[in-house]
Formats: sequence, C-alpha cells, structure tokens
Amino acid sequence: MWVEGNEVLTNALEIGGRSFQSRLMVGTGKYADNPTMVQAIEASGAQIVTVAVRRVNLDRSQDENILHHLSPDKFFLLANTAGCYNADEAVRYARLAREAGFNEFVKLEVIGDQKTLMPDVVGLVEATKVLVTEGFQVMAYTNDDVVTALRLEDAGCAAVMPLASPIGSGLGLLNPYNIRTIKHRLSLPIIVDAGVGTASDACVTMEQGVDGILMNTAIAAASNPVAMAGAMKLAVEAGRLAFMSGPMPRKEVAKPSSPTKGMLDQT
Amino acid sequence: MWVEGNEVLTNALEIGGRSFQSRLMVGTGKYADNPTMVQAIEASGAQIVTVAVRRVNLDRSQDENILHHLSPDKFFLLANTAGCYNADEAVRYARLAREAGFNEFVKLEVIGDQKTLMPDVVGLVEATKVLVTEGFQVMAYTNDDVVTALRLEDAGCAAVMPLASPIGSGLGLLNPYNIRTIKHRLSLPIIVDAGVGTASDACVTMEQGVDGILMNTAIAAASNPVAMAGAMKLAVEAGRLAFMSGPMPRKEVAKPSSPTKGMLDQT
Amino acid sequence: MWVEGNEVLTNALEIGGRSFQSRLMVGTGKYADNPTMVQAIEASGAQIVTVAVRRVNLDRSQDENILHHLSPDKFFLLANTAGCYNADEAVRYARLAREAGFNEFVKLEVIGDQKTLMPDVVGLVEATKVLVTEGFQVMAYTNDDVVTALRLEDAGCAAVMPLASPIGSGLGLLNPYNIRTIKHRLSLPIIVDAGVGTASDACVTMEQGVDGILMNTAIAAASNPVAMAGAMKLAVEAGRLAFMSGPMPRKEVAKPSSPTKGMLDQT
Amino acid sequence: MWVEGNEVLTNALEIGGRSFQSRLMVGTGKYADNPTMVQAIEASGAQIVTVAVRRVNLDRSQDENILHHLSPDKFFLLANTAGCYNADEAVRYARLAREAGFNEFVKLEVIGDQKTLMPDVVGLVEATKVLVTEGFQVMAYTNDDVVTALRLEDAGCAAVMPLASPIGSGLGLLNPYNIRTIKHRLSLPIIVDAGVGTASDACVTMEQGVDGILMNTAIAAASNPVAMAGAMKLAVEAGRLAFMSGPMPRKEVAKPSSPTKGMLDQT
Amino acid sequence: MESHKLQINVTVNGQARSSQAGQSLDVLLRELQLDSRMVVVEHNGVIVRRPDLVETRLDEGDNVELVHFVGGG
Amino acid sequence: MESHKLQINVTVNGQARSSQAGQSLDVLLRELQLDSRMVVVEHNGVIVRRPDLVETRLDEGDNVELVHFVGGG
Amino acid sequence: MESHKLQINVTVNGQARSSQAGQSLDVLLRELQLDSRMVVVEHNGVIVRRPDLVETRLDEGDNVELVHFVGGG
Amino acid sequence: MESHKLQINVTVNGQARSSQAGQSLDVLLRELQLDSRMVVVEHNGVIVRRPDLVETRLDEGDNVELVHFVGGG
Repeated sequence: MWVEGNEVLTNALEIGGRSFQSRLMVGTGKYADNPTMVQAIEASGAQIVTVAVRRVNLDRSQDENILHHLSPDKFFLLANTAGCYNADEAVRYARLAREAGFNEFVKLEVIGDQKTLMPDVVGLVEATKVLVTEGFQVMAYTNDDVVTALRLEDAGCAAVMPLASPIGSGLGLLNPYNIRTIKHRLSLPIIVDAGVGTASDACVTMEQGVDGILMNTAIAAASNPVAMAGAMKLAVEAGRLAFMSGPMPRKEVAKPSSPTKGMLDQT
Repeated sequence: MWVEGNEVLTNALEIGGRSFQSRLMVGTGKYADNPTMVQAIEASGAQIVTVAVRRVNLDRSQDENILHHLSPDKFFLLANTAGCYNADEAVRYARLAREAGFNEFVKLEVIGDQKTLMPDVVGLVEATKVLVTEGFQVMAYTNDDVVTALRLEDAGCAAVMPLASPIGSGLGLLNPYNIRTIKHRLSLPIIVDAGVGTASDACVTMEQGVDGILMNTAIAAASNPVAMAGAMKLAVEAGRLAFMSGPMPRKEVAKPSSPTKGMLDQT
Repeated sequence: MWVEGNEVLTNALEIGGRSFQSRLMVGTGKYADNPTMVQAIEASGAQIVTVAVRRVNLDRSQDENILHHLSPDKFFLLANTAGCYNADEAVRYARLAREAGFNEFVKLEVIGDQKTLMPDVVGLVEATKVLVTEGFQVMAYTNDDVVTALRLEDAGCAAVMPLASPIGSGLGLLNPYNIRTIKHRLSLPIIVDAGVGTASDACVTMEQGVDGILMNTAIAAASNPVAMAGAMKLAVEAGRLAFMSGPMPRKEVAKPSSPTKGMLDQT
Repeated sequence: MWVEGNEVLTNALEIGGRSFQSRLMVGTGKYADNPTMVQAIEASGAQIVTVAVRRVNLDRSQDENILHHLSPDKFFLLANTAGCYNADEAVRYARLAREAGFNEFVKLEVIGDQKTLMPDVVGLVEATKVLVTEGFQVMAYTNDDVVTALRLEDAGCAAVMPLASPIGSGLGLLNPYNIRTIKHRLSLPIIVDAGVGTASDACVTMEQGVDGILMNTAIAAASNPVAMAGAMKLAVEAGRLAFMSGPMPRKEVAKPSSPTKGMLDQT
Repeated sequence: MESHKLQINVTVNGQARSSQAGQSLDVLLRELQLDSRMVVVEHNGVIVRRPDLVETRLDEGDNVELVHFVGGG
Repeated sequence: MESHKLQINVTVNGQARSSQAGQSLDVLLRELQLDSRMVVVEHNGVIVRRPDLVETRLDEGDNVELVHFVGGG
Repeated sequence: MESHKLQINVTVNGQARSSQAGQSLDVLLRELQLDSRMVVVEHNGVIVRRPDLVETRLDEGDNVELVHFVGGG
Repeated sequence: MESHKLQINVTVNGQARSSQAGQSLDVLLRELQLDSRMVVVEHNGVIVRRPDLVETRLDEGDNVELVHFVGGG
C-alpha cells in the first residue's frame, strides 16, 4: 500500500494462510448492470470479492452467473451465506459454495432478524464450529459485541467481521469504541463488514486499527459507482496509513504553526 | 485527480486566476528537521506551500530560509501573515511577502486572541479591502461564520479559508454544518484551514463539498510525518471523489446486498 | 411525573406486574460511605434500588449489610447477579437472592469478559429460561444487540436492560440507533443499564423512548453524589417528558421566532 | 434551584445588576394560540420572557399586544431587536422598547444574513457601544466566535448570547467546544440563545458551564408545547446541577459497580 | 372653530391618513382606540414620551410609528 | 428401447419436472443447457461432486438443486 | 453432656471451622452473631429456608455459605 | 576617505548596530553575508525594492528590518 520506505507500513493482509494486498473487499450485489459492477470492482482495487450462492434460474440462467463477469483467476471469490437464518442452512450453503472449487473460504452469515439483518450470534458460533471442523476458513459476519467476537476466535475463525451499522443502511461507524475494543482483544484479523456509507466512514473505520473493510451498497448505490469505488480505495488506504503513522494528539488548545519569534518591531 | 472517464471529477482548483492540481495545501512549520519537511511535502503532493515572513536571524541565518529547502520553481509559495494581531500589521507583512517576488497571493491572518488563535474578523475584512486594492490575491483565514465569509467575498477575496477547529488543535471538523453553509452561500473557492488532525478529518471535510484543505500540524506532529502526508493526500482525494460521486442516502433501515430470491428449499 | 393535564404523560412504569413511579433506578455500590449513599438515593427519587449478593464477612459483618441502611419497606430491592460468569452461577445467586424474601425480581447478569464486563448472551438466555420456569421476574442486563433482545423477550424476561456503554465507563450512549431499534422491536419494558456518565447522557437516552435507566457509578463517583443524584432525577424526567412531547423536527434551515411583518419603515 | 444543602449549587443568575432564579428564558413567538403560550411559559418556570417590537396593527390591534397575555409584574419582559439588519435600525428598536417603560434591558440582534439569521458581528459591536452609552443593559445575540464575544465584553455588554445553532433550526449544540471556550474566557454571564431542539440539547448545553439558555421554537413547535416547556425546565436544571456536581471522568475501561470480593466458592 | 381646521396628510404605521392640522398625538391614539400605556410613539423619527403626547401636534407630511410588544423569540 | 423408459416426476430448483427413470444428472444438466463447471448440484440433500454426476441417476420423487454464484455482498 | 459431643470440621464462607456434630444451622448463626432474618444460608449447595434452620444439622465436611445483600450496581 | 566617515547608530532587526553614515543597504547586506535575492528589506518602515538597495543609504537612527521566508503554516 505504502511503497516508500517504512516496511511496517506496507505489510499485506494475512487471512487463513493467504496473503492479500488490498484491504478493501467488495460485494457484487445491487449494481444497475454488470459492466458497471466490473468497472467499479476494478476501480476499487479489491482482490477479495464476495458472491452469493443461489439457484440457477432455469429460464434465463446465463447472465446471472457471476463467473461470466469476474474471472476467478483475477479475483478471490468469497462466497457468503447471505439469506440463511440458522446454522444448518448456513452450513449447507457453505458446503455448496466450496464445491464450486475456488477456495475453502466462506463469509459466514447467520441472520437473526429479517428487519435489521443483524446476526444470530448463537447460530453463528455453532455454524462456525461445524465448518472449522470441515476445514473451512470461516470469516464470520457478526455484530460489534466483543464477547461474541472472542467466542468466534475460540471457535477457530480465520477472521471476525463485525458490522459498522446494519447491512445496506449506510449509517457509517456507529460505535467506534466497540470496534476498537474487538481489535484490541482479538488476535485474528478484523474486517469491518456492512454499514459504511461514504469515504470518510471507510477512512475513520480503518483508523480504529482494523485490518480491512468489506462493503457493497456504498459503492453500488452511489450516483457514480465507479468513481465511488475509486474513492473507497483511496479512503481505505488513507485510513490505514494514518493509523500506522501515529496521528497527532487532539487537544483543546491552539498552537501556532508559524514561529512566534522573529516578528518585526511595531512601527 | 480522477483520471478515468468523467470529466467533471477531474477539474482543477482555480484560485485567483491560477489553476492547481492538488487540493491539499501544506504548511512548512513545526517539523523536527528540514529533510523530514521536504520529504513530507513531497509525499503530500501539495503544490501550494505556506511560509511565514520573519526577520532574518542575524546570528545563524542560513538554515531558516525556506528557499534553501523548497524550490519556488517546484512549489507555489503562499506567504502568510501569521502572528499579526491587527489589520495594519498584516498588511505590512503581506507587502513584505510580495516583495520577495514569487507571487501576489497572501494567506491573510489577523489573529484576534492569543489563546485560541481565532481571527479578528473586523480587522480581517479591513485588511482584505486594503490588500485587494493593491492587487493582492487574498486568501483569508477566518472562522466558520457565514456572514463574515460573505463579507470577505464582497471585499474581493480570492478564496475564503474557514477553520475546522483551532490552529494546531487537531480537533477535526467541529461544525460541518457551518462549513457546508459557507460553501453553499459563497461562489468563491472555500479552503478549510486549520484543525484537521487525522486522515478521516480531511476526508469528511472534503465531503462537505469544499474546494481544498490547508494543514500543517497534523502532518508535522504525526509520529511519522512522511507517511501521514501520504495519508492526507489520499484522504483529500478520497473525500473529494466521494463528494463528486454522490454517496448513497443514509437510512435507518437494513437492506440485503445479496438477492432474496433463489434461496433453496428447506431440507 | 408530569402532573398537569395529559394523562398519557403521567403513566407509571410497569414491570413484571408491578407498577413504579420513578423511571430512574440506582445501584448502591462504590459510595465513599453509607450516609452519602442513602442521601444520594433519596435525592434520586428512585424506588428500585439494586443490591449484590455476597458472603457475610464473618469478621466485621454488621456494616456491609445493605438492610442496615435502606429499608425494604421504602425501596424495592432488586438483587443482581453481578460477578457471575456462567448461567449456573447466576442461577445460584438469583435463588439465594430470592430466599432473602423481598421479591421475585432479579437483575440477571452473566458476564462474558472480565475486561469489558460485557454480557455472555448465550449464558444469559440460558439462565433466563431456567429462572423464568422457577417463577422469577428476570430483568436481563444485555448488550445493545436487537437479536439477543428478541431472544430474551421470547425467553420470558420481565424487562430487557441493554447497556449504553460498558459498566462504570461513563462513556454515555454510544449507539442510540441500536437502543432505539430494541425499543421499536420489543414489547417489553426497556431499561438502559450501565454507561451513563452525566445528566445529558440520561436525558438523551430517555429521548430514545426507553422506559427507564439504571445507573450507579455516574452518581457514586461524581464529586458531589447527592447533587448528581438530583440532577439525574431531573434529567430522566426531562428526557421522558420531551420524548412524550414530540420534539420539533430538526432542519438545516433558520426560521425567525419573531414576526417578519410589522417592521417600521426605514428612516 | 437545588434547595438541599450546598449553597454553591443554589446561586441565582445575575445579569446587569438584577438577580433571576430561573436559568431558562423563553420567547413568546410562533405559538398556535395565546392560551397555549401562557401555559407553556408558566410550565417553563421562566422569569425572563422575550418579546418583539412591532407596529401596532391598526385594523385588529387588541390581541397581538403581548401585555394582554403576560403581566409585566409577573414576568421580566426582555425586548429583542429581531428583524434588524444594521446597527442603526437595532438601536432604534431598542430605544422604542425601552420607552415602553419596563426595564433597560435589550436582547440585541443585528442580523447579517436573511437565510441563516446569523448575526452581523460588526454591526452588533457597534450597536452595543451606542446602547451601552445610553445606559442600556445589552444582552447580545451572537455567533459562537470567542473573539467577537471578547469584543462584546469589552464593549460593555451585560451578557453575551452565543447561538447553539441557527434560530429555529433545532439542530442543537453544534460546537460545544466553542461555547465552552467562550465561557472560560469571559467573565460575563453566557446565555446560549437559539438552536436548542429538545431537552437533551438544553441539558448538554448547560453542562458546558454556561449560565442559562434562551429558547422559543423548541417549545412552541413541539407537538405538546406545554409539556415540552416542563421538560425544558427540568433539563436546564439537570444540566446546571450536573455541571456543579462534578461528573465522573469518562474512560474507555469497564469497572464493576458490585464488589469483586465475597463471591461464593464454585460448587 | 373645530370644523374649520385644516385637513392634513400624515402617515401612520406606513398608511396614509388624513388628519386635522395641529391634532395632538394623544387624540390620534384615542381615535385609533389605542391605550397610550400600551403603545410607544415615534413622531418623525423621534420618540415621544407619554407625558409629551398631549403637547405634540401633527403637521402636514408627518410620519408616525405606533409600536408595541408582540410575541417574539 | 429408449422410448420405453419409465417417466418419473422430479423436482429441480423447486419446479416439478418429468424425467426418465435412471437419467443421469450429467444428462439433466445438458438438457438444461448448463455447464457443469459453473454449477454445483445437490441431489436429495447431498452434494454430488462433478466426477460423480455421470453416475448419479434420478429416481421418482428426487429433489435436485442446481446452484451457482450470483452477485451478492 | 455438651462437652462430649464429637468435634467436626466444616467450611463456612470458605473458612475452615470446627463445630460439634449435629449442631443446627440456627445455632451456628447465633454463634456467629448473625440475625437469621438478614442472612440466607446455603448448606452443601442447597438453600435452607429459615424455618428449616433449626432442623438442619452440621456433619463432618459440610460446606455452609452465609450470604446477604451488600451495595452493588 | 573611507576611514573618516562618520559613525552612526542604526537598528537592524531590533539590534543596535553601528555603521557608517551613508553606507548603502546593499553594503549592509553584504556585511551581514546575506544574499539580497533571499531577503526583503524595510527601511524606516518603507520597503526598498532590490534595484534600489544600492541607492538607499543609512542615516543616524535608521531602522532596518531584514525579513525572509521561514517555515510556517
């Protein structure tokens, strides 16, 4: 990310034994059309791209298949279990996804409530345990509760993915304290997933010290998705770099930037 | 800034009849040493660089002179009137600065209070009028009051520079509403000057629609000023691009990113 | 609370079949001395007062016993299970508390992490189910996750008690959105427990529409606990009343309070 | 306000040599009808009540005159110069108001911009100087700029009245830092005027240490103005008392409220 | 005699009004059914204190402003 | 003879469909013009790996789910 | 005679204590100068209701927990 | 002769300094080892443009300010 000089600033993101250069991961849903999706994803610089597992539409199957638009050689396809409301269902979708043959990773979602799309943390931990036993690299979409995050770490997740705010809401980082706490207490990579609305949300989220961000709607639902994808790429890099750079302390005192010495005598 | 496609996203910043590519302007004060300053400024990508007017130190004059470190061919040197507490004094410094021969621009500061370094808006408008008559391009450091900003526009400023928070405080953008209001009501370029503390502050400031940001301490007082300068460059670009991209609306409702159709039958 | 006129503004708080006039509940821990505690609790106007269950200190037992200071005829003693780290332990403490003979209510805490004192929501739901079967009125201290809150409602709680921020932190209401969401989605009384630091925190929390607040440290650790208790009483009432009064809409537009007509002719 | 014990908590508000018990001042504009206005003002507990100076409507003059509804024996009528756009006009209105014979106080407004109703600080200082010379007690409505506030103090104001946010916007306290700074730097009473939207806004404003609040729209435009007036009364008292009580320090660390000693042995 | 008094044009609160030359402000208020204790009078830009209302008389082209306190914030 | 094969009822992605008894999943995919490299097949709740598609045959009442990757977040 | 009663070892609130075999919990509380209305007693993990304190007797190795309400939040 | 020139007292950047009457600002800068392209000169409150430095001469009690650009924000 930061190529000049300091090695510590340039380190890659390691998840489940794999190494990624970009800390921005993007979804592939909700775009007006596929060319816009492809351009936006390219502008985002993302390597990890999420996809959903759904039935083939037997009537007009061709165009839906994401593989017609995104090459698995170029992008790391991270299947999700979106839409699953219990552990068994999520495990079933995860197994189907792995069978597609790209990788052993899954973005595990066990939704607990249809209105808020907040996770069911009990089902989430349960599904994680099953999938870890089967050799999956589980990246678990969760709320911002540190205790659940610790349980997910114990259960063998590859990464924990707390939300910034509800999926698709664009409300931004509602509770920076909780995200910071999760980052401090866990050893796993923390990828904030869901809720980012604009570039400054992404930037301030990265400044909490987390390892990456996954977003979809903020790009797909912008007036200009391709340009917003570029903005998000810059914002994630800016936030990461600022975090690594050690920002100045904030204080309720003004201090001149120009020298106070060397002023002329009053005429 | 944004080179692919959409022309409206790539427009330059026009101030006082000159055109600038970078929307980040940086100060040259408070660095631990000159090589760090030079590296940081280069990393920031800034074209406009502020300098102060001070007496030559007759004992060890060589090293202080900024021209020994920054070439006026490479950077646009914007002299400030920092440290001036009334209109006459500020006008005197501005005239001395112009005599250095680089350009007719001045970052006009008329400080009204030593503790907060907040501007004296009465003296500021007065000094602006004098300098405009003498042909200066005045960029006026001011508070976030829209009425004062309108008066400065009437007085013939080239740009209005409201603060985000007090100079050197790093408190970030305390009142986005006021900054947004100033941008909406004035036709002049609005450059937010002072108070930015970290990258997300810069990003969210640009997202208010302003034309640029000037900062010094946030870079100079970071643990790693050169890396922070790079972060600020990215953050300003990210914020500008996000603003131009039309962010999604924020709403207190969750919406799935993956299709709700095509789910499998329950087993 | 609000005695003039409108009946809807004066309704009592109903929990577990009992009716309470005050929406402020207070803890009894961390006071410098018992007389201060008693005075503060009286100034708070609270009816529900929490107590902990602990071993009698066999060496100097007299003064610790809260019953020597607070009459159970005057206050409704709500025993907590603070310090319990699993469901079984919490159930044991709840049973001991009930045996004291005052009431069938328990403030159920199942802590999941010693550093943050955040609840273990799995153990919490489990303990709730056991205690509800045994006829307890369970008031469950939980995080601000709506799915867990819904599970607690399903499990038969008498009230759900989401936190504003960590116990004893005084960070205030970190995520108003989550608290509002819990209130909207549940039918149970919602009592915000933990994290309030000062009066405005209490006021803004009540304005989310919740039914009450429980606090301890904000009063006990103020410089003047008795006066702060009075402030909290007022703040809770103010917040409740403002919520019931239907606040004006916020809008980014100024509107004069004085008539624009009837101005004099310019002289 | 706080009648038990501590004398320092009960001090009255002194402005221009007069002493007031209530720290909440209210306007009389924008009510649906006069009986609601009267009830709301009574519920607010305010002593100082603002009124505007306008032409008698020669066709139906009776009902407009505020003196038909509010007795000057019961309330302290504070005339404003709302609607005045320069110093001369404001001075004219102030003189007319004083001639009504109630008191020598004026809430001085010199508006600088019709859209935001933000003050013209140059005209404000100028009008203040004239009125002070003529023996007025000037309470100056101003923005949240500390330098202007200092100039107003120098000019002889009786109180400085910075805004929380634009008149009638209900946006609440946009910049607590600026208000705190004004309070710290001036010796005069600071009354925050304009922008409060709901009770918690009033409470948090008082917690900055200011001496009082003046509001109008937040009460008049609430769904239930009388109840909201009661809420504001409580909120102002709560905020003042909390400020005087010395709130606990906020810290990002949890601390138990119940003893960690005295736990039972595990069974 | 009263009936012979000269008619003059004055402006009261921005409205044209005909009056009699030499009419006092006191009488004007009474004609307008205004209670002088409730109103402040400005006559040609100068405030007229209540005791002086009887003495102050209208002339051709005079401008009178009658103000009072109304609801405001 | 082919023409004598028994007709059976199966469910594919929730839709009733008639097929021939003993037809392989591989043939089913071809009939549906689906590329087996792009699709994952679940047969009566059990995933069928690609090499086994030829061997796995349909029976009366079988439930087949054909899934693939679509856009999602 | 009292003096001949068998000495036993019990644990009360985590502290070792010697007592007499067959001593009732009621007596134990009195020895400890505790008011039974203020204390809840758990005997070998089972809560002993107040009326039963007189009947419940200590045996070798018994574990007794005596709890009450203290300040807490 | 040079050596007979009158000694005068001037103030340069706030410091007292003795100089020779009639010395040019140009020479003053050289004495101070300052590059005139890097410095702006104010002489008794009036800016002296570079071409005029040679012509402008010091007198008793003159005040000279020599300024340049330093780091500032």
